[in-house]
Amino acid sequence: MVALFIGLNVSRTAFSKSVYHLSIEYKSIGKESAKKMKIHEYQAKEIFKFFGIPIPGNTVCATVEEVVEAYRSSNGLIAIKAQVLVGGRGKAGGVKLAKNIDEARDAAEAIFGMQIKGLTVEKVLVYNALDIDKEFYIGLTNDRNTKSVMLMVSAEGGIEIEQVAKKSPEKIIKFSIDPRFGLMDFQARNIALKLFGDIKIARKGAEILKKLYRCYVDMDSSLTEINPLVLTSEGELVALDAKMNFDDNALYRHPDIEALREVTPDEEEEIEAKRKGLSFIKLDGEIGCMVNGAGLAMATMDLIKLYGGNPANFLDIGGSSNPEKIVEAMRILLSDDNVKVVMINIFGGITRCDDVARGLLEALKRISITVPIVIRLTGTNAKEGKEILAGSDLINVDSMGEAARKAISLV
Amino acid sequence: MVALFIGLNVSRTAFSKSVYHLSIEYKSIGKESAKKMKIHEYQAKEIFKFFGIPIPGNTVCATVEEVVEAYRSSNGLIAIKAQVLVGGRGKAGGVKLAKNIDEARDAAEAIFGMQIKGLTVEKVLVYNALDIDKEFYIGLTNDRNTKSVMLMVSAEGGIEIEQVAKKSPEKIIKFSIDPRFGLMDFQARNIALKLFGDIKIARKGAEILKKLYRCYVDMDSSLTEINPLVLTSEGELVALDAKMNFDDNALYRHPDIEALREVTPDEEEEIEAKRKGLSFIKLDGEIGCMVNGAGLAMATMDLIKLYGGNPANFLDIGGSSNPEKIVEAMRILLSDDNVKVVMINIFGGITRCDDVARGLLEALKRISITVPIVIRLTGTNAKEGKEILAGSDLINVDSMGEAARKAISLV
Amino acid sequence: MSILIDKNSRVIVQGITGRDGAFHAASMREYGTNVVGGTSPGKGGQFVNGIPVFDSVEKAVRETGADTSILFVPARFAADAICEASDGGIELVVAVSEGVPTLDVIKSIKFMESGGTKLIGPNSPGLISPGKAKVGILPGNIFKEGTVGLISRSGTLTYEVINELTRSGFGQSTCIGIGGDPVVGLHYIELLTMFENDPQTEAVVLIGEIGGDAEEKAAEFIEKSMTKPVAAFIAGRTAPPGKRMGHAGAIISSGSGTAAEKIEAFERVGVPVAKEPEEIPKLIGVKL
Amino acid sequence: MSILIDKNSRVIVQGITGRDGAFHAASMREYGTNVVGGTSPGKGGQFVNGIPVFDSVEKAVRETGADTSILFVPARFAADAICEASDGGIELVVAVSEGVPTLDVIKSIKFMESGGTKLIGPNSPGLISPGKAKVGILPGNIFKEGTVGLISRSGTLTYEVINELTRSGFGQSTCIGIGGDPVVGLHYIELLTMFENDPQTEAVVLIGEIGGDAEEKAAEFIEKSMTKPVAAFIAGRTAPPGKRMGHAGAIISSGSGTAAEKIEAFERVGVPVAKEPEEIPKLIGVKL
Repeated sequence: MVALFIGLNVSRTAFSKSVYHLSIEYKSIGKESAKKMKIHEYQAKEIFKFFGIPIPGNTVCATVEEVVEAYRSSNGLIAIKAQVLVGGRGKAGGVKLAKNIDEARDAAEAIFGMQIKGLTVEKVLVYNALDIDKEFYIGLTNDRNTKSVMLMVSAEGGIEIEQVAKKSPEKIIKFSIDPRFGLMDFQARNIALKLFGDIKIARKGAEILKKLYRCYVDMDSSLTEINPLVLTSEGELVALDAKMNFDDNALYRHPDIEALREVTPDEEEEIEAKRKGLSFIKLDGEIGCMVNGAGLAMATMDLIKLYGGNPANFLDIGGSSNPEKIVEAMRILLSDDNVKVVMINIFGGITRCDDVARGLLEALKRISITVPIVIRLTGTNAKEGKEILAGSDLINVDSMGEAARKAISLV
Repeated sequence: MVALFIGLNVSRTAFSKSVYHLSIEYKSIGKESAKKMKIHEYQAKEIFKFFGIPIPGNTVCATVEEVVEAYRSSNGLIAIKAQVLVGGRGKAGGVKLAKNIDEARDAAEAIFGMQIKGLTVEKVLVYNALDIDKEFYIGLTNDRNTKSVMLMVSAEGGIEIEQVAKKSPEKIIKFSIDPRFGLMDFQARNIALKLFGDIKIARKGAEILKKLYRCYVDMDSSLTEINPLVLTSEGELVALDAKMNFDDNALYRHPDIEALREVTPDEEEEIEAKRKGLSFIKLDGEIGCMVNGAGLAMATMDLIKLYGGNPANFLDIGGSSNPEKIVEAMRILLSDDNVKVVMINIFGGITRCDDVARGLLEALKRISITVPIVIRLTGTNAKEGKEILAGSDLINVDSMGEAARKAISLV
Repeated sequence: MSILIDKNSRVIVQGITGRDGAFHAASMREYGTNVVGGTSPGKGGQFVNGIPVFDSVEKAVRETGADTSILFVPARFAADAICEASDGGIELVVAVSEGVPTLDVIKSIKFMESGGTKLIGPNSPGLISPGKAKVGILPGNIFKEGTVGLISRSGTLTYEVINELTRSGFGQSTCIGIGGDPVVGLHYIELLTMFENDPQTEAVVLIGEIGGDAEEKAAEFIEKSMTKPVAAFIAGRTAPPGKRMGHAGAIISSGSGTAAEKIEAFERVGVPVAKEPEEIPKLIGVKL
Repeated sequence: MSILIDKNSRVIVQGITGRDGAFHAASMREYGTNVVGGTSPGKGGQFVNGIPVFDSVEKAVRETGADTSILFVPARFAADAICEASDGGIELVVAVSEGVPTLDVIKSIKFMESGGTKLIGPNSPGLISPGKAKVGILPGNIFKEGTVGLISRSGTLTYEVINELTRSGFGQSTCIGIGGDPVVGLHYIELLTMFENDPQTEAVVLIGEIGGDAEEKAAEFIEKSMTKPVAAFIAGRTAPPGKRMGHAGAIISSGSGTAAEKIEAFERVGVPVAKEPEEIPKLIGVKL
């Protein structure tokens, strides 16, 4: 009896011959994006499949032989896509078609081991190419302005979607979903009718929209995209690509997603820092920064640049004032050989300046520090903090502007 | 990976020794209750278990030997409960305790084959008796007045709950749940705190309330009750009894629940009638009634009684006017030997009087009818209907009052 | 005047391309209702009996200025159609569909709340303001314009009562079948309030049934808030006791839902209760 | 005057028995805030630093007449606590909790809508009307009562700016940290509107950050609806490009979220943007 209570169906997958697609890069900025865990396309497709969203075959291969094997059970034309946690796979040559075994082998050999933005390709996704009539874009993300989940669809899907968004925004339908009701049948149908025109395809499309929203919400995604969703010559809609990011704050509800986390070498330091309650991003300047609060840390970097310097990193020690954290922060900061001077900018609030000072003394004891340290302490217990540091070599200044100027002069 | 997406846990079950409980009868009336499919206690508990609501063991036995076997793997004191689709099992002797094998065998022999309100006991539910500190009532049902799902809880659970509702309504907490948000954590916690007092038990209770609401909604229940929910001496909350009715209109979403349907002999005729689009309830009078519309059918019965007659049935032919349906209705009606006269009361609207007349002529041809038939036709196409029946033996009258009086005079 | 609908109501039929939708669209228009359009996804641009069809309620409202809709869609799509109507800007939705899951109805009513849309039904024969407009499946010919308002949980029983009223010379302002389902939109109290405020209405007839305690609640309301005379009829005085429905039903209601209790509640507040439909015209408390 | 909170605000602390809740309850009371109670399920009847504890917000509101609450509950319980506050009749909820799942925030904001409750945060340091009341974790001693309103997406950066304002002699009417999460309650536009209508406020300082297009939207609003002078500061002018975030983020925003675009948007509507915090007092457009 129990089986019936699991209300989700796994849908059929559609196979057929044809063209694949490339996906372009989009660079975002700021601290929020760093909080969004990403997974591979093949993993996102696995989730799509569970939620009943049609995907092409989802054969993941880790060796050339596996790709050849996958070709053998194909219908004669396959797409091979590198699985790495960055975009621009197409541009980098990480996506190839193969119409016979030799091509499959050549393509696989070319892709495996390829470096895409510093990441080595270790897995590829292989599926029968589809015969595509048209490409659509579907995306879901949280929207600050409407305080809701925003659904975006366009009949101009594929690689140019952002150009479409900029040049012909009217070609993108945006729809704010009320979380109390989800994406209702009539809403999905009306959006799909506008998108697909034909009612038969619109009904299939509406199902995909509803399932994608359910998938987005149930998985606490922060971004879910199908680009492109393709209409095949047989009149089927298939998610040719799949992208899912997740809300880090909600990963405690999704241990299996958390388990998929892969740390790129670049991220390792950041992750390590995060584990210690620090927010760290490595940059390429010479002035190591230690600041409490992300906004103040950004403003500090801006100030260094404004005065002609170059920050070596972004390092936010957060709101607590555990001296041990300060020691760790100094250790991470100084592990970068480019750092010629350290600038510490603390505005005490929750963070107490005396705690920071104690942590610094401890760090000076434990780590051999050869670069000059400029420090500005103000706010809660600043006086006590300065007294603690009175006997040290640290260069005490009063404002962040002064600190930046001093640090730059010492590079 | 897929396993993780099935967000429901099956909870642990609590075993221990003690007392069981009896549950009293409540008679309801009217046509709505007839539309609510019922399932056995053990089936409801199976569903509870799936939703993580703690139940005592749920061993279903169909033979005396199975009961003895269940006793052997018990902790020494078991409850044996007859599983029939009517209430009053306790009163009828269908619930017994056994503290050794002989008692278990005797109890099982007594209960199997027992008749409870015309139903033969074919299955019993066996579980370890619990050591009970306190009994609570929890119920969920759809509420006409607030147009919402109503949660009702009381610290005065057990057999006397309806007395409590009548005499001390303040001892029952009623809470209308907004379907857009469900039963929220703080709501469940605050209700549970009022109900259980102690915060530790309240936290467990809040979980049960939330799971029960989820169960109610996901299963399209029309009534879900735990009476009693017991607090054991170990401080655990356990659903000692379980009752679930379902919204017939939503059963298409729950084929596995539909598959559990058991038809009692009394209901067979009703179900057969329903299959033919008729609503039929057998009564014990002599005047067979055929009416279109449930309200008018009830009013017709009332009128017969008012004038001193006794209706043999409630028969609503509904809104369509398929002549074949009329033939079936006559067949069902006349299958009751008590029927001495038939009274037909039709107010044409959607139902067309000429269709009814054609159906009647057809019935007169196909069925041998020996009792007099009084007919009142008015509304849509009444004139045509009367013309069609002009040559027949049917007794034509103009108002429902006249029809009732005439029918009574012919009994 | 009249309540809820009149000559100015602009009505669309959701599911107009279906058999029932097409038939009743024509029938309502024949009665004089201003049927301005209908909906059927994917069939926008077509015409049904000369009535334009739109893909969505939103489009239909935009093109026709509709303010009222009636649904002829299968039960499992009815709740969604109600929400679409509300979202599209419809002010009054009439749901004829029978067999809509109760939890769907509850959700759609909550959805409508924010938009201020009113719902009649589901499982309702609709409503009629005689001589002005009919939005439903009621047989128009038995009604007559006049001063009696009528609210009923029943279908054909309503026709029986209307027939008696019309025969006795009592015309009607508006007659509403609220629908027989466990949970429906507008109920006795909301409609009694409207009749109390409607200049055309001089008296109200309330037709109840056994089950629930809505009639008792209506009686309380009448005592507190109605100045116009009300007469009642309760079907099911002699209905056999039904199936066991658990404790919850008993706890939630003030009574047990019997006709006797309902009749007593009405009589206690001075609302006469007819023993048979014929008796109603004598009890309505206004002169012809 | 001031906005949102003042001497009359009656504040409860949700999660008052926790370490942070107890500490900041005392600290707010020390500042002069009228902290009337706190909540902690199962601990009703206890006292924390002399402040009475209640089992639920409902009880706390009933007993103390509270109209404002501040949450110090773990992130995963924060959204529920926000809803409880709204349901209990609280008018302004301040959520300090960091790490609340975004979809929980969205749901709780929708829940609050019907009740008309306002939310600050989550992930907000709270707000302060200097000299009147503090509902948050901001260091009270750097503030000074005056005529400048301040809205910020940041925490310590706000303190830096406040420090510059206070040092230059510009006191503040109300300072609000709206919280740095992807979705938060009251945002620039709602708060700008309140400052525009607040007699005490003569000028507004807006502290933004890179990402999203809230600053651009605020600039549009200022052009259309603000008569009082506004000055801005944007953190992250030199922040490195972040990680790929898909097309959706780009499509949803009018721009790419860079500081340059935001600065341009402000300057286009006549809002001066400071290059460093020190510069802000010179730009705020009112005399001391």
